[in-house]
Parts: sequence; C-alpha cells; structure tokens
Amino acid sequence: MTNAWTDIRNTDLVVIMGGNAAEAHPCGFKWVTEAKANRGAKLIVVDPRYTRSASVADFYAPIRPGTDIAFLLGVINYCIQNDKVQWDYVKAFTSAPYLVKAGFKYEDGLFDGYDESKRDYNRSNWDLQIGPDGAVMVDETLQDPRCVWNLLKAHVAQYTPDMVSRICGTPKDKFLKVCDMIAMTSAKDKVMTSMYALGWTQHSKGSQNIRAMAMLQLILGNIGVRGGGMNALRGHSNIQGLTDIGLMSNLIPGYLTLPNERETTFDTYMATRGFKPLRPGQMSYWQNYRKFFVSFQKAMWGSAATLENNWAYDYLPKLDVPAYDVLRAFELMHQGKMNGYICQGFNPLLSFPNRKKLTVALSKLKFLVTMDPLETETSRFWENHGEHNDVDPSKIQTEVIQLPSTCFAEDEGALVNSGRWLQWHWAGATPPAEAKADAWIMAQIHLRLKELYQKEGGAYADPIVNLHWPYKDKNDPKPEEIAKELNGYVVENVADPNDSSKMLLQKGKQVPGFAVLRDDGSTACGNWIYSGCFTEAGNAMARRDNSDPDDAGTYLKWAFAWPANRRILYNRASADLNGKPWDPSRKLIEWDGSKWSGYDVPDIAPAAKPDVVGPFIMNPEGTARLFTRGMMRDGPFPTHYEPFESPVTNVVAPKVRGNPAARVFRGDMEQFGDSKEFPYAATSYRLTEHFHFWTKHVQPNAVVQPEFFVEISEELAKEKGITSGGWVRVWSKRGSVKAKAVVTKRIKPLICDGKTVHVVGIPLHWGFTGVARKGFGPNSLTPYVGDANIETPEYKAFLVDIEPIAGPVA
Amino acid sequence: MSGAGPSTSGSVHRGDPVLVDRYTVGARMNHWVTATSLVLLALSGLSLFHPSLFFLSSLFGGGSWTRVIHPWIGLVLFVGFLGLFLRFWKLNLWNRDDRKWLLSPRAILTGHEETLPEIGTYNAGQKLVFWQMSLLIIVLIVSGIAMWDEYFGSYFSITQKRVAVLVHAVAAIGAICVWIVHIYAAIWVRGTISAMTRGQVTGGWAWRHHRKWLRNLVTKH
Amino acid sequence: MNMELSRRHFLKGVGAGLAGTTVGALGFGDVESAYAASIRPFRLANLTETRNTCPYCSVACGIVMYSKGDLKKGDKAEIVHIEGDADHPTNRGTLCPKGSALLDFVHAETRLKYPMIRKPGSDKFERVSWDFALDRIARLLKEDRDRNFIARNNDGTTVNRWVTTGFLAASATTNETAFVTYKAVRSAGMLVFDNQARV
Amino acid sequence: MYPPLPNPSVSPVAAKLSDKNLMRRSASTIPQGEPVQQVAKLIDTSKCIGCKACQTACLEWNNLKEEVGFNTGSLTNPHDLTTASWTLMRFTEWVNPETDNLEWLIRKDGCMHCADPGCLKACPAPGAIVQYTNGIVDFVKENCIGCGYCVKGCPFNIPRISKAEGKAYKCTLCSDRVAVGQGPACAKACPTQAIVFGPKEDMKKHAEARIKDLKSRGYKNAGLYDPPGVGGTHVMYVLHHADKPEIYAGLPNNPTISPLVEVWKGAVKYAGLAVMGAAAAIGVVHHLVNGPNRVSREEEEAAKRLAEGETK
Repeated sequence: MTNAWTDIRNTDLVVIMGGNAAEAHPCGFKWVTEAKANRGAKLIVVDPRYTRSASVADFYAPIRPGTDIAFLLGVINYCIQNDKVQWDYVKAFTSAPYLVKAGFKYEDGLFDGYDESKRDYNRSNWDLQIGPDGAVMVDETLQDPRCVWNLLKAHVAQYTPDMVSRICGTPKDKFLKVCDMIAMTSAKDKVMTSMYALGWTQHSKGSQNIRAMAMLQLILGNIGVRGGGMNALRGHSNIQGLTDIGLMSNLIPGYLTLPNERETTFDTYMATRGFKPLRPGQMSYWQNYRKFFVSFQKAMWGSAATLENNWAYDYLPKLDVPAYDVLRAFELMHQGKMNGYICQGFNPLLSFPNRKKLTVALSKLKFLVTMDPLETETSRFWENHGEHNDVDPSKIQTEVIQLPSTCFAEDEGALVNSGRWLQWHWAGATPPAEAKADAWIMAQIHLRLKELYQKEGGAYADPIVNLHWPYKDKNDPKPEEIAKELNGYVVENVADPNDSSKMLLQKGKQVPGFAVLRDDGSTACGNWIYSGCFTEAGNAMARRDNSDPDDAGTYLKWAFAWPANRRILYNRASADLNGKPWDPSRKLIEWDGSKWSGYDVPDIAPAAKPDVVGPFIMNPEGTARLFTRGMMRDGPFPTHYEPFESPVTNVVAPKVRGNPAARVFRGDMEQFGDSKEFPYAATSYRLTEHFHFWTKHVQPNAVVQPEFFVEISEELAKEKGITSGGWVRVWSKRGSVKAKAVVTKRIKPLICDGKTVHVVGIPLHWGFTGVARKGFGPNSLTPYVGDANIETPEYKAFLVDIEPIAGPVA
Repeated sequence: MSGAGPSTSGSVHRGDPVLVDRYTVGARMNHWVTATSLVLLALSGLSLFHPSLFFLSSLFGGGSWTRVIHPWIGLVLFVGFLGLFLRFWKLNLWNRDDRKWLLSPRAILTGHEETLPEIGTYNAGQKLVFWQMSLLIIVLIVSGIAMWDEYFGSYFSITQKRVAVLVHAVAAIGAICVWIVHIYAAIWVRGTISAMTRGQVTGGWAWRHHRKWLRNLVTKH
Repeated sequence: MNMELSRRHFLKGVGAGLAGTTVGALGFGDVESAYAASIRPFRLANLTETRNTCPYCSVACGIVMYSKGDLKKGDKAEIVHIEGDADHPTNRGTLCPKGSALLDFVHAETRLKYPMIRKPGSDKFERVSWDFALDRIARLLKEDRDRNFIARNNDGTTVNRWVTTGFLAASATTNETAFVTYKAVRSAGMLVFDNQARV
Repeated sequence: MYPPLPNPSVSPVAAKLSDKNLMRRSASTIPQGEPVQQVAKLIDTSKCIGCKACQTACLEWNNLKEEVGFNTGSLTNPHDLTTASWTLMRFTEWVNPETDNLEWLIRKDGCMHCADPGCLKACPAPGAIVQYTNGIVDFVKENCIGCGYCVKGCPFNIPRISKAEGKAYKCTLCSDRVAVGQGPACAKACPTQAIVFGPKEDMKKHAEARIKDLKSRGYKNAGLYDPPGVGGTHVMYVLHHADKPEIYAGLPNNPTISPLVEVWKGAVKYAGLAVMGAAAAIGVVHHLVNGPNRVSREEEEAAKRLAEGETK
C-alpha cells in the first residue's frame, strides 16, 4: 500500500478491481464503509463475480477475467478524451513531458525489439532521450509527438468504450458510468483510492494490470494524497515483511538486488546502480545504494566483510537466470535437477498451479523438510487419501522430515501489515508439546551445518562459518536481538568531521535511521528500510499511542512504518509546486518557506524546495513514470493480452497468445487448453470464511464454510442440467476435480466479441487434512505459467469444462 | 365366573342381598389401568397447563420428567381405553328409551327413577360419558402426537403445533370434566363402586338402576 | 505498551466520549454484584491478557489473548479466549470470521507436536527427537551442497551458488525469524529461495 | 465510526445485572424489578458483508461446538439455527424489479429479544425464561424442561431444543458480557460495524443517520425494523427495503405472537380451570341438596323375589 488501511476513510471514491476487500480483508474494508457512511464516499466494484464487496457497492460492473488492462486503458482514454486530467500534477510530477527514444514503437500487440525464440524483448529503445547535459529532454508544452504524453495518448486511443465492451464483456453503459465516476476525481479536491490484490497480480500480465491503474491514478493526481494511492491489500500477515527482507531468489533486504553472474566484480555490480539525477537539482535517493549494501554485508558477515574483500562480495551467490522463483523451482524439481527442498510454513502442493506436476516434482526429491504449526498436504504428499490424493507411497522415495513450529500466540516479534506498519506482538502461550519457534529451528540448522563444515570442511565454507552470529544464546536468538540487527548499529566510532573531539556515531549504539548509514564499514544494517524501528530510544514497533491529530489516519505514534515511520508514500505529491496542499482539507505536509512539516513524515528532504525537487525521489528523474524505461519485460506501456487460456482471441492483437514476454517452460505450452475443448472461463479465489489452507483445521471456520464448491450462473446450470447443491466434475487440460455446485445470480454470462462467455468460479481452501470436509482445489486445474515480470502464476484466468455427476457413494 | 354366595345360577347369586355380577376381572383391570393413567395424565398435564399447578410436576420428578413421561402415559391411556371401547361399545349403542330417559332430567337428578323407563346395562348418561371420552381421547392422542417434538417434531409445522397445543388443552379440559361427572355419578349412586372393585352389585342396585338388565340376566337362566 | 495512554487518545481519536458513556451507561444502576441464575459469571476475570496481532491477513488486526497462567512470570500459559483489541487503530476491536475463531487455531487437533520422519517408500510418519531431525537435515544439506555447489561457472567467473536444494520461506513468520532465515539460507549460497508473495 | 465496544477487563467487575432487574419471569408472577438502561443491538443490513464473524465470535465466546455440515448449494452455513448456532447469516439473491439490479440481501438471524416475548408467554416452567428491565430475554437452562412451548410461542422461529439435553437454546445477547458493561461478542467482532450495540435510544438515533444515508443513495424505502406487534425488539434491523422485510430470508412483516398461543395461554388457561372447578363444585352442591342415591330395602326385596321366582 502507498497509503494505509486507516487512510481509506479520507477518500471520495473507492475502486475495488482485481480484489475483493470485503471478502478477503473485512476489518480493513471497515474504512470503506466508514468513508461511505461519514463523507458520502462512493464504492465501485468491477469483478467477474458480484462479490461481497459488490453487495455494499454503489455501482457494480461485470468484467471477463483477465481483461482488466483493456478496461483501465479504456478509462485512461476516456479521461484524456474528456479532459479529465489533473494537469498541474501530470505536468510537474510525471514523465508526461519527457521525450522518448526514436526507436520505440508499438504495433499489433508487440513493442519493438521482440525476439519470439527467446519470448523476450531487446529493450534498448524503451528509454528517454538524455540531453548533452545528462538530463532527460523535456517538452513542457506536451506538443512533441515523441513526448510520453502523446505516445500514451496514441497507445490508449484504440480502447474506445465499444472496444472495451467487446473485450471485457462489460456493458457499454456500465463502463461509461464507471468512467464518469472515476473521471470526477481528477478535480484537485476529489480523491480516488484503488484497492487491489491477487485479482490483478495472478495473471500472466499481473504487473501491467497494476501499472495501468497506477498510471490512471497519476493522471488523476491521486498518488501521494490522503485517501488516494495504489493500495495492494496483500495476503499473508507478513508477506510484506518477508519481501522487504528479501526472502526471494534475487533480492537483498530493502529491495537491493543480488548480483547476476555478469556482474563479476563489486565495481561492475555498483556501476549499474549509480542512479545519477536526470533533472537539475533533483534528489535521487538510490544514490545511497552503496551505503545500504555495505551496511548489509557488515550485518551478514561482520568483521569478515572488509574493504579489501569488497565487503565479502564473493560471499553472495550470483544469479545465472533472472530469478529462481517457485515456478522455476518446481520445474527444476520436475526435471529431477533438485535434491532437497525446505518448506517453512507453506503448502505448495495446494498453493501452486498444476498439482499433478507438483506431485511428480516432489516425488523426485531426495528429501523434503517442512516446518509448520499445522499438518499440511505438502508434508503428506506421499500419503494416499483416495481420490483426494491418489498416490502410492511405496513408489515415492522422498525422505520427509516434518518439524512442529510455534504459532503466533507462542511467538514474539514484528509483522509488517499492508500499510508497511511494523507491529510488535508478544507471546502469551506455551507451545504444545515439542513445538519450537522457527527462529530457533533456523538457528539450529545453521549452527549444525556450520559445525559440520568446521569439522569436515567442504565446498566454500567461508560464508557459512563466517556468518555474523552475535546472539547471547547462540542456539536461541531472541527477537529483540534480531530486530536490533535489522535496525542497524554502529560498528566503528565515527568522529564528527567538523570537530574530531565529538563522536558522530558511537560504536555499539543503535543507528537512529538509514540517513546515517555509511559505505566505509563503520555501520551495519540488516535492512535499511527498517532503520529506525529499534533505536537507542527503544522498540518503536511496540509503540501503542493511537493519537491521530486532525483525524488524518496516520497514527504516527502507533508502531513504526517503513521507511522512516512514513505513513503515506510520495506524500510530497499531496502539495503543489508551491508546497501548498492541492486540497487544504486533505493536508498531509506543507512547505512553510523553509521546510516541510505536517501530519506525516515528509517523503522528501525537509529543506528540499518544492519548485526544484520532484516528489518521486526514488527515480532519478524525480517524477512518476507513465513510461517505464525498460524496467518491465513486457513493455513500457501496459497493453491488452488475453490469458494463455482464453475463451476468445485477442481482438487488438489476433496473432498473439497470452503475454508474449511471459516465460513458458517446455511442455507447459502443450498443457494449455483451447476454448473448443474447454469452453468456460474459470477463475479461482478465496472466501471470507477461510484463510488459505489454515482454517480448514479450525472448527468454527469449517462449520461456516464446510465443503468445496464451485459457483456457476443459473444460465450455465440450465444449459448443463446442473442443480444447486448437486455434484459436478470440473476439468482442465491438467486435471479434474469434483465439487458441489452453487448456482447463483451473482455470476452472469458475458458477451465478448459477440460470443457468450460463461464464468466458473472455483474457491481455494480445501484439501485432505483438517476438520473441514476433504476436497479438491483450483490448483489441480490451473496453468503452469507466471507473470512476465515477477512470475506470479496465472491463477485467475484459465479454461475448464463442467458436467453434472452423481455424488460419491457415502 | 362365580361370585360369592351359597348357591349360584348364572350371574345372579341368591342370598341376602342378592348379588349380581357386573364386571369380569379383565374388565375391571382394564378399567383401573385406564383410570390410573387418566389421573396421572391429568396431574402431569395440569402441571404444565397452569403455573399455579406446576408444583404437581414434583410428583413425577420435576418438570423435565413430567414432560418426558406424560406422552408415554398418554399411549397407555389410549391402549387402555381402546380395550374398554372394544368391550363395551355395543352396550353403549343408543336406543329409544335413552331419549326418553334423557328427557326427564329432574327425575334423574333427584333420583326418582321409578318414573323413568327401565334401563338396560347402561343409561343414557353413562353412554354419553362413554362416547364423549372416546371422542376426546382420539382428539388428545392426535394433538398429543403433533406436540411430541422428541419423536414427531419434524413432521409438523409450527402453526400445526400451535393448533395442536390449543386443541390438546381444550380437549383435556373436556375430558377432565367428563371424568368428574363419571366419578361423581359413581359416588352419588351408592353401591356402584363395588361393581368396579368386587365386580358385583346388589340385586337392589340392579333393580333400581338397571332393571331391564337384571330381568334379562334372570330370564336368561 | 501503555494501555491508559492508548485508551485516552483513542477516545479523543474517535471524537466521542460515547465509548465511555454508551456502554458504560449500561451500568444498570447500583445493584449488588450478585448475578441472576441466568447470567454466567464473566469468564475472563483474573486471567492474563497479552497483546498480539492476527496471524492471518496483512490487515494485521490487534488482538488480546486471555490466558490461564502468565508466560512472563514463567508459568505454563494456556489461551482460553481471544478477541479484537479496541485500542488498535485499524480494527478497533473488530475481527473477521477467521480472527474471531483464532482460539481454535491455537488449539487445533492438527497442531504438530513432535518432529516426524517419513522414510523413503514408507506410508507413515515416525516420531523422532529434535536432535536426530536437525542433525539429519544438516547432514542432508551438506551432502547435497558439497556435491553440487557451483563455485565458478563455465566462463570461470566466481558465482558461488547452490541450486540443487531450495528454500520456500513462510509469510506469516516475524521479521526476526525472516532475517535469521535469510542469513542461514543466503550464507549457504542458496539461490532457489522464494516466499509466498505470489500466492 | 461508532465508538467501539471496550476490551473486556481481567480485573473482576461486579455484575450489574441481576434478578433484582427482572421484569418478567416465565410461569411466575414477580414484582417489577429495578429499571435499567434499555439496550439494543442494531443490525445494519446495508453495511453487512456477510462475513460470518458474528457466527464464529458467538461460537467461541459461548463455547458452542457446532458440527461441520455440508454445502447444499448456498452460502448459508449451517443451514438453519441450531442449539449451537444461535446466530446465522441468511443470504438472499434478490433482483430489484425497479432497477433490475441484483441485490445480495444478507441478514443476521437470531433472537430479537422482543419487548413482549412469545417464548416467555408460552413457557410453562417457572423461571426458565426471564426478561430483564434492560430488555434482554434470557433462557435459564437450570429451569428449562425442554417442552418446546417457547418454539411455539416465538414469532421468529428462533429457539432450538437440544434432544440430547432436553433444553432450549438461543442468543442471550451475551447477558454475561452486558452485565459487566461489555457488548455482545458478535457486535464487538463485526468488521464493518453492521452490528452496533448500546442504549436503545442511541441505536434508534444511529439508525436514523444510516437511513438518511441510504435514502441519499436511492433506497427510498430504507427504514428501521422494530416491530410494534411484539412491543418492539431489542435487536433491530436497518433495511434498505423496510417496506418488504419478507425479502430478507422471510423476516416477518409485522410479527405478533400467534393468536392461537394468545388464546391457549390466555382465555383457555383461566377458563379451563374455572370449568373444571365448576364441574366439581356442581357435584358437591347436588350431593348436598339431594343426598346420596341409595337402594331401598324394598328394592332389594324386589330383586330377591325376582331371583327366587326364577328359581322355582
């Protein structure tokens, strides 16, 4: 989230698209109902199904799964055509006036530089023209045909209301009504918030879904302001934290990136991470990259990271591929190229696509280790459960070690919510029997591995034996000790350059924030963006003062938000070029002639002049990008691509199947079905009564939603002779499931490109462990392909067929 | 079956006074079973009928037990009464004299039976009691079943149950009243109770109240 | 954590003394404390309360856990009730159907209690000691790492990566667990490393 | 937002609701108890997202063990109120004939805590059902005999009888929480504050504001459901279509205690006793006036002669 749950109360219009906040985040959704009740805000829901969110919406519009980009570019087109643009914001705070390289072009669904054999682009033309002064070339008048604004205008022109209706199946009048409501928030005193989640990410073009809305929000001037923003609702309680801390194949904590194997030296690595400002006087925050990186290496390897060994640069593994994401991991397993896998509180067998493939993959492992407070299907993938897990244990040679871990009630530490709040929690219960905290388990695994290497030696032991392990009880690191590491501490005294008698930084002390981090090895910091969470002043994450001046919803004294306790990202953009709020009633920060101050921590240097320094300081241009400069693998602008499995062909690019830049492994393409064989558009989703595969272990939740089902329209039910409450079989090219049918008015057939498209809704949550009824899940059916940029699997749009069947004999 | 008395012929036994058999042992047992269950039903029923009588439930071990037992006793009553019905329904068929008998209430209530036609086994009053009870018990068993949630709860709608409780209450009141009449008559008309205790009445009793019946018995032999 | 402070500010926050009066005023006059037969005694009296956050979704609602026994005092503590924390700015004491049933998650029959091993080809888990399980894991990891660790790629550049064993990180563990995990995994040169961010 | 309900305190609080505050007691006559603040739970169907937090919160707070059922083609689970499920979200997919738009009507079903409770009126067991002066109607397990009369008395079909225990169950409005100045578990949990709890007058005021907002959004028949037929209720609804409550999974339009029950528990109860009493009395009087109906000596003789005559 750029903003926070509590900020939604400040909005005028909530657009829920690519998510279902009422269903998945009921307590956060409270702030939507509050905005409605207290300030007359309106709620729009755009979704293939009439959802729980829709049940309290002011306006609902249906849409075919996987066509959000067409819809959103259609809205952008409407805003441009009808001059519903926050012009001051767009001209000053976005890349609209910048000139793009001559070579860049788009036609027939493809951008320039496409290589079909690689399913990838040469992105060298996807960039801005840099002038002789090293700054981007600008046309403030927006007249130049090569300026971002005009390219965007041309790019979205084809998404007329009729075209949108043709692609999305959204009735034209409903689409126009949505456009009209959204366009109104281009006014300086009107704000819209976007609430989205997996409904946008889980597509082969997930990142571009989100980009499309982000661009719309920029055009309307809704980023950085109270009640606005791009708000990713996020899933698990600490998925934000785990991503912040970089538990991903290609990340270093704080969104630093792991070197790839072409970056053979520290210098070549840093060379591409200079981030020189591209506008005169602009602040480019990533110029501090080296400080964050070196401080991280010191936190990892302490005294073993020195200037001489390039801060232990070689200790870091180098990537040969963009990422070893979960899809690649299971692909490698499937190819028999992996021997071991450790699942820490995760249930991949049910969570990832194409379960059949996953079972084969896991069966090829030498060993599998699981850590979880609860039974998981993954840890019992080898166990026969009849039709619900039809395997032969004797044929599975994988050794499985299942470790019992503690749950929230027995553990202490911080979780990061979607609003980037780091909130501390305390343990209140004794763990059952021999269950142990994950931190203890990980410490044990490391220490025992280290011991083996110390005793026996072995492949490149240095990074393991030299890992910095500064805990009082080596066997059991305490949460507070680790939190202090994440915050960062001073390794060597640093004298004040002006007065050597004074200490700038004192050895052994916690750093007050990332501003003091250094690249000379005198500071260590586990995760720079968390710096400030646990200073000499104490544990900021445990703060519980819920005062909220001006009812701004920022709660600056409650817990800690990264970065630097900032509650609304880009909040500098809430004020105009003179530093005055666009809307005085929504003041966040204000320029008083010499400095910034207000109800939030300014997202800008306190003394940065409003007319000089742009608000988006993480970009060297200081502005937000309507054109991505080659950072997205599938295009600098979003464009409509059908899902890999689609009931209709792509009307704007008939030759293109799916996202042309999305990675598809050999064998998986053949596993995609077509609409002749599988006529119905399926989508998977969560239900409010359950949380993933956890709550099927929880009696009351099993009671309120006991059994696996699929949802279909009354029309499809009639066509197929399916009765509500009766049994059906649903199958795709990859698998087949049995389920109860829920026939509902909440799903309606859509007319797309003149063809009737029926949608089959398939909820998650059921498996073969727990107290709920045994059942299947959508991932026996879903396709094995991910988003072109971050490899999130395409769970939300695929093809199935359905038929009524006789129920299992009880 | 023979009663007491020196010499016997048929069901009339010479002696002083003459004794006449009226009810067999079977009939008497059947009657008392029915009577007992009716009393228990009245007590348990009344305890749930009016708060002021709830104390009666303690006779049955408290409210819950009363609720549990009542319907079962009801079944006993039904079966019991069915027995009596089969035994006596023929004797309770209506005839001309009954109408005549009924038409002189004063004589009946003041006990001047000499002015009334001679009566067979049962007089019109007794017959009325018999038929009223029969009717009420059918109503009670039917409405009772509809109220018996434990076993039949799912077969009836709430509205049907509401009708049932009302009908059951009214019918029960009726039955209790008829029962009161029955009891009173037995007490007022002295010499009656022995019919259901020893199974015999005196010849005089028979002569006074059921002369036609007595004559028939005598002439039979 | 300072409850007093949070409550005071909170009332100010909602701009209504009502929270006090509304519910407080249900103070039903000053009758003596005997409760009617129909009313159960209030079952949270004299328990220990602990602040926590809901482990499910990323709204991270504040919760209060009520336990028999106080962990901080070193007692064995058993949670007997969980409900929303009214002082929390986001959820204001409310909880969704999952959060409201957290108690049965803590006490789920299917909570894991002991380390278990399933041998190749076996159809059952067998209980083992922590030491056995952890040593076994360390050994398996070392064997695979020593055998398949790539110090240099074909071009001879140092890559120091290990891609034959992977790690799938949780997404509901604390930052602190996450960082210890990161340290343990990265220091081994493991690249097949991902979390639940995508699902 | 509406001021949230406070966190329960672990320091013992004197229960402020007791038999001193009883206003009615089944099958008993009691003096009017000390009056206390009238309370009410307001359920705003226009804010309800049908998340069922109220259901699980109720199960947890009241330690109720419900069985895991089946899906029968609906999101309503369990399928009806039970002795363990005292509250239930009922889902109705309704197409508004005026707008032709689908409206997903979701209603939290449960005891309405009537000012004039039909269950209490029907209950034959003294003290099995009580009503407090704050409006809470509560079942007292110890006194319940499981006769099911409350089911017949209730206009909303709420109480459920446990066959195993032979006891009646329903929502208590969390009388144990309310007694110590808390609110019901469902109201505390409700994510969108579709359920709020407080003094009945405040609830009505709050409802007015909600109705105003709904009317501004085009629900011209939005209104409060506080049915006078049962003297008003201490659980009220805000409905977008207050003119037709029946579309909300059969919420009764102007409910009253069934006349059958009124007669049964009114006229019949008293008349019955009278009639039976009278019957007995008449007997006694008749006996006093006429004396016993005895067989005379002559009649015995007559009988003897008849018998002798026969034997000759």
